[in-house]
Amino acid sequence: MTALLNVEELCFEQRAKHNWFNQRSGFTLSPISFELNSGETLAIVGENGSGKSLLGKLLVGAEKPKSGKIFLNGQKLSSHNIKQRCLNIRMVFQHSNESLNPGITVSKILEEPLLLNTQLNTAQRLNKIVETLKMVGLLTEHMYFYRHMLSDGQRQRLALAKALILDPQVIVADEPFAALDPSVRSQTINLIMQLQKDLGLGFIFISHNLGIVRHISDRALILKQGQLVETGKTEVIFNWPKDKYTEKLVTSHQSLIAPK
Amino acid sequence: MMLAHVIRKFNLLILTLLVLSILSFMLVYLFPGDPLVNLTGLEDIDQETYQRLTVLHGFDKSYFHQYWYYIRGLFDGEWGLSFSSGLPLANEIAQTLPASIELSAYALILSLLIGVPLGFVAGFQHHKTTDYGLLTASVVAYSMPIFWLSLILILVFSLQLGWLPLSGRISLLFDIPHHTGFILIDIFFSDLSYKGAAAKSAFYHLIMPTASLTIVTAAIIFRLTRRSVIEVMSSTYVQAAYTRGLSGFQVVMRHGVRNALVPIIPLFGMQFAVLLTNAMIVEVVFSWPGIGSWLIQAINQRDYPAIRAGMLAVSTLVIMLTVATDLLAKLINPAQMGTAHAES
Amino acid sequence: MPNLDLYQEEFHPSPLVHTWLEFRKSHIAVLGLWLLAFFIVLVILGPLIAPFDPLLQNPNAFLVQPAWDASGSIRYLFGTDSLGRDLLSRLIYGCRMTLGISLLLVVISMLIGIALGAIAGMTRGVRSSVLNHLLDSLMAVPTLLIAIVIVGILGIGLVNSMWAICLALVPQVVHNTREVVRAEMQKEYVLASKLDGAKKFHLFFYCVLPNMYEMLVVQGTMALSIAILDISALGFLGLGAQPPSPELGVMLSEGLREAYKSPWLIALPGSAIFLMVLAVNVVGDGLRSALRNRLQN
Amino acid sequence: MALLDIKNLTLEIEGSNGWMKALDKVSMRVEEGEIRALVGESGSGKSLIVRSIVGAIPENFRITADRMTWKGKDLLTMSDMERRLIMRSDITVIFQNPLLSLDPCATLGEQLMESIPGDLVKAQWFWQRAKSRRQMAIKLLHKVGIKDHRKYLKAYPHQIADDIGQKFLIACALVSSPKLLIADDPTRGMEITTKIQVLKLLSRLNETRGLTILFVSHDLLAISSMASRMTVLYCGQTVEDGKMHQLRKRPLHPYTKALLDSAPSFRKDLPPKSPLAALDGTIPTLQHLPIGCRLGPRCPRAQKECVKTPELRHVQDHFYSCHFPLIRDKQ
Amino acid sequence: MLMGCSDADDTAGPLDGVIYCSEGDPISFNPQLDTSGTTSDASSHQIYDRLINFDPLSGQIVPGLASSWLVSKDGLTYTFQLRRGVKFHQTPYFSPNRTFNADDVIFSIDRWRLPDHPYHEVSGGQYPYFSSLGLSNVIADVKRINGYRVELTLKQPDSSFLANLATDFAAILSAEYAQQLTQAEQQNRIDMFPIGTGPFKFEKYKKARFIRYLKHDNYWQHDLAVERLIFDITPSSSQRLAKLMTGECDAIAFPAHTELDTIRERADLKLDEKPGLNVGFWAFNTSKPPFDNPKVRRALAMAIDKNTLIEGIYLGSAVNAKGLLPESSWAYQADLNDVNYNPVMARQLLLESGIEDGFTMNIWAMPVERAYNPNARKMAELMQNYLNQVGIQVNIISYEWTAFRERLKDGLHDSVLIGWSADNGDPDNFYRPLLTCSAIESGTNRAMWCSPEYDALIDQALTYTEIEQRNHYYRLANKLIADEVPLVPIAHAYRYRAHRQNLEGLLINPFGAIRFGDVQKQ
Repeated sequence: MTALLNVEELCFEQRAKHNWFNQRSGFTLSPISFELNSGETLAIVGENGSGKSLLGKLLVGAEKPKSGKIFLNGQKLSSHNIKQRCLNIRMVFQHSNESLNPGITVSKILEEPLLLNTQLNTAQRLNKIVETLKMVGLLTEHMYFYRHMLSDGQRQRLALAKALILDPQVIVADEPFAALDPSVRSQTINLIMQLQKDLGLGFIFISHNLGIVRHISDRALILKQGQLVETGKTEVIFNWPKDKYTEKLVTSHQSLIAPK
Repeated sequence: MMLAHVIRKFNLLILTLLVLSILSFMLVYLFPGDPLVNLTGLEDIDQETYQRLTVLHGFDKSYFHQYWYYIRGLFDGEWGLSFSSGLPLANEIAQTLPASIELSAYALILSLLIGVPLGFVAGFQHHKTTDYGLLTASVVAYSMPIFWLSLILILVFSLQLGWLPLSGRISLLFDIPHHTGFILIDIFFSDLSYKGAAAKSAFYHLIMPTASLTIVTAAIIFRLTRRSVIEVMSSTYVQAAYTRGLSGFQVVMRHGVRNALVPIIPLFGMQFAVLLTNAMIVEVVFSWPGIGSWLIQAINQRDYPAIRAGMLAVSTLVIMLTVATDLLAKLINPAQMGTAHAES
Repeated sequence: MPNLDLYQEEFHPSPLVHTWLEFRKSHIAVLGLWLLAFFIVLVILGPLIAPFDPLLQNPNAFLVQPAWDASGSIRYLFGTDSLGRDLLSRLIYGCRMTLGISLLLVVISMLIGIALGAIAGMTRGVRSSVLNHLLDSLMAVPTLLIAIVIVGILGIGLVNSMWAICLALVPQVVHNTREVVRAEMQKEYVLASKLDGAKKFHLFFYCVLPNMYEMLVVQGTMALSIAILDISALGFLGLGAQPPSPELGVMLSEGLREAYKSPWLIALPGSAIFLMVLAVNVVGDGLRSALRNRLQN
Repeated sequence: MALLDIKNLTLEIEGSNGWMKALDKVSMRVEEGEIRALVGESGSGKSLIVRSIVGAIPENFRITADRMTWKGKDLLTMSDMERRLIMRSDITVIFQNPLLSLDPCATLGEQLMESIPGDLVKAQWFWQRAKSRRQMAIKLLHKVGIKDHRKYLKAYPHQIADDIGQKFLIACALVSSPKLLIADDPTRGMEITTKIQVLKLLSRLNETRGLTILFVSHDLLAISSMASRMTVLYCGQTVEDGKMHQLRKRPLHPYTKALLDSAPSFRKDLPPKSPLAALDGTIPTLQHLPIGCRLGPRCPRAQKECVKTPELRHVQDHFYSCHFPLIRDKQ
Repeated sequence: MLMGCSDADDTAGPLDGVIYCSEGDPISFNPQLDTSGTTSDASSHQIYDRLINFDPLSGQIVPGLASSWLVSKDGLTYTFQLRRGVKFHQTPYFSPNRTFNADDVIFSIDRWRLPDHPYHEVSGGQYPYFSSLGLSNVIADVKRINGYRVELTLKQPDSSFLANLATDFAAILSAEYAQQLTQAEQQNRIDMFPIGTGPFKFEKYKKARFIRYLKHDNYWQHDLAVERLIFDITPSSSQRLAKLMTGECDAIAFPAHTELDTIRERADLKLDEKPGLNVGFWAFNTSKPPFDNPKVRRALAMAIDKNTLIEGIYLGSAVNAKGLLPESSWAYQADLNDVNYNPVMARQLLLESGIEDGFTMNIWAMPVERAYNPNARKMAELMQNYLNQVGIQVNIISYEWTAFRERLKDGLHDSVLIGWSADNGDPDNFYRPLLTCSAIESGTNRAMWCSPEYDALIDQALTYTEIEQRNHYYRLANKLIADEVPLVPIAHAYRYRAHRQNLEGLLINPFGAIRFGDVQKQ
C-alpha cells in the first residue's frame, strides 16, 4: 500500500540576495523525506528558525522547493498544478485572525475555494458551506457573520472549515493551537482528532508545544536549523531520544511538568 | 548600511531628475509654436539665425541629440530666454526662486515651531478640552482656501487697520542689491545707510504672507504630530516606561518626543509640494516677487520657455528637499536603519 | 441550539455598519455630514432652488447690498454683483459647479488611481518599482505647477484645469492604494487565497478590495477637499474656469475689484468654499477616527 | 504581613449598556518571598489586576476595593507621587512581548541606564556618573545572564531576540532591587528552551535574592514549574486560590480542573489521541457576562443556585468559590 | 527686524521718494515707439523733454527745450530757438560730454521721420503716432541752422503740427548717447536704457514689478524733484487702491469707478477728476467677413444698450459717446445722431445679411484699465448678454496687454473693446489715428477700416486753420462714420487720479501722460 503522502528528498534553498554591500547566504532546508498515511498525524517540531513553517509551506505549495518530489497516493505533485494540490492538501494557519478575510462574510470566505476549484452551482455551494459549518461545530447562522463577530475558538473552527470544504486528504496546520486559550484549545484538539477519525485525514501539524505533540501525533519530525534531526514514532522519540537536540527539547519539557 | 541607503536614494534622485529633464524637454515640443523658439526663447528671428540655432541645439539631428544638447545647456546655465522680458531664464529664476524659498522657509520654520509643540500638547491631552479645541482650530485652519485667508488678512490688517503693507517684499523706496536673493540676508550684508529701516520694512512685508502660509501649514503639521503622539503615547513601551516609575515628563522627553517625531519627518517632507503650491498662490495675492507669481505671469503671457524652466527648477527643488528629508528621517531613525539591514 | 440566543441579543454589525455607528458617535462629524449633504443637494437641485439664472444680468440692480443690509432688497437675498447678477443664484450654481466638478474629478481620479495602485501594489520587480518611483516623483511636483504646465500645453480653460487636477490627484490615490494593497498582500488570508489557486484579479476583488472600502472613502474625502481647493484656486488665479461662469474661485477673483465697496462679493464665495471644504474634512476626519475605533475594538 | 493585600477589588468599565464589572470582587494576597501565580484565560482580567496594582488605569475605569495595600500602605488613596516612588523602588513589572515594551528608538544601554535612579549612582561627580551608570548596567546584564554586554548595550530593540529582550527587561526591573516583580505573561509565545531560560532566571532570582514574584499567565506548564501558590481567575472572578501542589493534586473548582485537564502533559494516564476533557462554549465577552457564577453556562456541574455569586470559601488555606465543589464527590 | 535695532539708521528717517502705482508695463522707455498711455506715463515727462509743451492747466502751447519758435507766413517753415546748458542724464551706463543742442533735435526727429536713418529700425521701426498722422510725409526737412537753432520745413501747411510736436511722443533723445551705442554696437539699448533731459533719470526696470527713477540733479528747469520716483506696476485697480490706502503708493492710476466714493470719503486721500479727451469704443474688424458688411455692423451696434454699459462699467462717471469727439473739443457735433438700442431691428438686419441664430463671434477685451474703459472684460460680459439676445454667441478673449496689442495689430480679432485718449486737443488726433488707412499699418486703426473718401476728408481738414472750415470736413467725416459704423463709440469718460493728501503738484494732464517733475511730498 502506498502512503497517502510521500515526500522524497525535499530540498529548499533561499536565494541568497546578492547585494553590493553585503552577502548573506540564504536559508537552506536539507533533504527531507517522510511518509504519511491516511488517518495518521505527523508533528513537525523545532525551534524558531528551524524551518518548520517553511516545510509546511513547501508541502502546500506556497514556496517552491529546489529539488525533491512529493507524491500523493503515489502520484507526483507538480509545482505548477496548484489546483491538484490545493484540492488535496490544505493549510490551516497559525493566526486564524489573519488568515480570514475581515472584509467579507463567513459564507463568502467559505465560498471562495469552491468558486475557484469546483464547478458547483450556487445551491450546491450553499449546501456544501452549511454542511461544512455543521461539521466543524458552527451554526448555519454563522454564514452571515463577519470575522470580528466570532470568538477565537469559532475562528479556528472556521479556518478548519475553510480547509475542509474541498474534502482534502491532507491538512497541514501551522501552530494551530498556539494562540488559543487552554479550554478552547482542548475543544479544537478534540474536534481535529474527531474529524481525522471520521474523514481519514492525513494531518501534519507544526508545533512547539510538546505536550500536545505527544498527545495527538503518531509520528514526529524534529528539525534544527533546516536539518532533519530525528524522525520516528512519537512515543519512541519522547522516551528514547537519540539526538542531543531532541533530548534537550524533551528534557526541558519534562522539567516543566515535573512537580516541584 | 546607511551608505547603501544614501546611494540608493541618490540613484533614485538622479533617475527622477533625469525623468524630469526629459519631461521638461518634451514640453519644448508639447507647447504650441515652434520647438526651437520654445527652447531658446528667441522670437522673431531671421532665417539665418534660425539655421544657426538649429545646428547649435542639434535640431537637425535625432531627438536624442537634441536632448543631449539640452541637458548640456542646462548644466551650462543656458536655460533659454524669456519671451516676455527677453532676459536669460537662469537669471530670472535665480532672482525669483530665492524669494519663494525665503517665504516658504520662514513659513515652514514657524509652522514647525507652532505645529509640533501644539501637536504634542494636544496629543498628551487626548480626549480633553485642549485637544478638541486645538483639533477644531486645525480643521478650520486647514479647510481655509489660502487665497481667501490671505484676502481676509489683507482686508483686516491692511485696509481696516492699516497696520501692514499688502504687497511686495519691501517698500520699493529701498533698493536692496541682489546677492543671495534672500532679502533679510541681503539687507544684513549690504552697506546701505538705511539698513535698519529697510529691515523693518522687509519684516513688515513678510508678516502677512508668512502668516497665511503658516496658518495652513501649521495646521497640517499639527495634525500629523498629534496623531503620531497619540499613537506613541498609547504604545506599550510608553506604558512600560510609566510602570518603570518614570514621571510623565521624563517619559515624554525621553521616549515620547523622539518616537513621535521619527515617523512624521518623512511626512513633513511630503508637505513641501503642498507648501510650495500654497506659497505660489500666496505670492500672487501678495504680489510677492517669487517664482509662483512669476510663473502665473508667464502663463498669462504664454511665456513657454519660462514655464518650462520654472517647472524644472521648482520640481527639482522639491524633489531634492523631499529626498533630503527622507535621508534625514532615516538618519535619526535607528529602527528603519535596522530593517534596511535585515532586508538587504 | 442553546448558543443561538446568546448571539441574537448581541448586535453584530457588518464592518460598514460598524464604521457608520462609530461615525455617528461624533456630533461634529454628523454635523459635517449634514452640511455636506446640504451642499450635495445644492449640486443636484441647484437649478430648481436658484431664484435667477446665474448669468442673468440686471442692468437696474448693480451691486445691490445683501438683504440684511439696510439698503438691501429681499429680492436679492445675498445682493448682486457688479453686473447685476443675483449672488445667491451664482453661489448656488457656483457650489454646483465647484463641488460637482470636484466630485467628478475625484471619481475619475480614484478609478484611475485605484487601478494603477492595485497594479503597482500587486506586481513586483523592475516594472513596478519604476512605476512607483515615477508616481512618487510626480507627487513631489506641486499641483499648481502641474496645472500651469498643462494649461500651458492645452490653453487656459476649465476642462484643461480639470485634467491638471486629475493628474495631481491620481498619484496620491495611487500611492495610498499601493500602500494598502501592499499591506493587504502580506496578510495570511491572501496567501490562503493564493493557495486556493486565486489569480491576481480574484485576489484583488475578493481579498483586497473589501478591506479597502473605508480607506477609499477616507481617501475620497481627502481628494475631494483637495479638488475643491484646487479648482477654486485655479479659478481664482485665472487658470481654470473663466468668467462669467459661476465658479466660486472665479467669483472671488471677480469680486476683488469691488472688494472695498462690496466686501460680501469676496466674503460669500470664500465662505462657501470654506464651508464646503470644512464639511468634507470634518466628514473625512470623522470617518478616519470611526475607522480607527472600529479596528481597535 | 502580606506584601500586597487585595480584598474585593472591583473594576468597572463604562460600555454601551452601562457599567460592566470587568473585575468582580477579586481578592489576593502576595506574601513576601513567594512566587505567586495568577492564572486565567484571556478576558479573565489578570492584566487588569496588574494594571490596578501599578496604577496604570485609564480614567474612564472605575475602581473600588475593600483593601488594596502595599506593605500596609493603601495604594488607592496614595498620591501619584508616592505611588510613583513605590513603583520606582519596590514594585516592577515586566510584560509579555518584551520587544514592544522597549523604545524602538533608543539603544538598550540608554534605556537600562535611564532606569537607574540618580540616588543609586555612587559617583559624586557628573563626569564619573556616566561611567558609573554604565558599570552598573553591565553588572545588571551579567546578573540576568547576558554576557555579551558590549554587543547588547549598543543594540536597538529590533536587533535582539525575544529571550534577550525579556532578560533585559528583567535587568531593568532589577535596577532598584525591588521587593515585588510582577511578570505579566513573560513567556507568551516563546520557544520552550527560551521559556525555560527565562523561568529559570526568575526562579533563581526568587531563591537567591528573595524576590517576590507575581507571575501572571495562562501557561499552566510554566506556572506549575515555578509557582508555589496559584490564584485562578475566570472572567474577573476569583475561582480558586491555594498551594500549587494542592491545586494540582485536588482541584476543588470545576474550572480549575478543566484548565488542568486541558494540558495533556499533566496527565500521564491519558492514552494518546484520546479526547481531552474540555468545557463547552466559549469565554463570554465583557458585554455578555452571565449573572452569578460566571462559569455557569459552561459548567458541567451547574445548577439553579449558580445564578447567585458563590462566596469565597476555604478549606485550610485553600480558597474556592463554587456552590458545588468537586470535594463533595469524595464525600 | 533684529538687525534694525543695532544701527542708528532710524535717524536717517524714511527715504525721500514718491511711489506711483501704475497700471501696466511700458513697452519701452521711448514714447516715440508707442501710443499707449502706459509707455508715455513711464517716460515722456519723467525722462524726456519736448521742444514745446502743453500747459496742463490752460492747454496752451508753452516753451520747452525750445525757448521760442517762429512760424513762417505760409505755414511751411518752423524755426526753433533752443535752450543752452540743458544737461543730459548722467547714469552708470552713460556720461554726457556735452549739453543739449540742435543735433539731438535732428536725431530725435529724423529717427522716426527717415526710414533709412540708422536708428529707424531699432526697436521695431514702428512709430505709430507719427505714422498714423502721416507726419513723416508732412515734414520735408529738418535743418540745423546753428548749434541752438533748428529749422523744420513742411511739404504742406498743417494746422496741428505744433500741437503734434508738443505731444508726449515728440521726446528729445540724446544724439551723443546714440553715437556711443553705435560704436559699442548696442543700438537696441537706446530705448530700454534711456537718456533724456527730463527731471528724472532711469535707474532700473523689472518687468511687471517696478520702474525706479532717480532725481536728475542738473535738471534745467528746477531742482524741486523728489530724490526717487518709483512706478509700482500694479495691474489690478482694487490692489492699487488698497496700496494707496495703506500708503504703499502715493498716487495711483485709474482708480476703479466703483471705488471713487471710497476715495472721496477718506480724508487722507484726494481724488482729482477732469473730463477726459478720450473715447471708448467697440471696433469691428472690417477686414473680416461678415464684419465687412456695414449692415451687420449696424445691427450689432443696435443690439447693445450703451446706457447700461455706461452705468454698469463707468458707474455714471462718463457720458454717452455719439461720435469720436468729446464735448470739450471744439469740433464736437452736438446734433450727431446716435445708434439706438433696438434688438428687434438688429435681429432683422442680421437676418437680412444672412446671419443665422447661433452665429459665434469674439470680443477682445483689454486686460488693463484705461480711462476710456475701466473694465473692458466686464463690459464684454455685459455685451455678451445683449448679443445673446439677438442670437449671437460671444467668446471673450483677453491676453496680457503687450501680447494683446500685438495680436490686435495682426488683425486676429472679430471685434475689440478699446479706446483712445487724445494726445493733444486737436480733433485730427481722433479722426486720423483711429480710422485712416495709414493707421492700419501703425496699429491704431483697430477697425482695420480703410476708406479713401474718409482719408481725403481728414487730410483736407488739416489744410485749413479756420475752425469753421475744418468743422465742415469733420461733419462730413462723422456722417461717413455714422453710415459705415466701423466702430461703435461708447463713452467719453472722466479722468481720475487719486493720490495721498500729502502729495502736491500732481496735476491731471488732459492731453496725456502723468508728470512727476513738480511733485512734492509733504
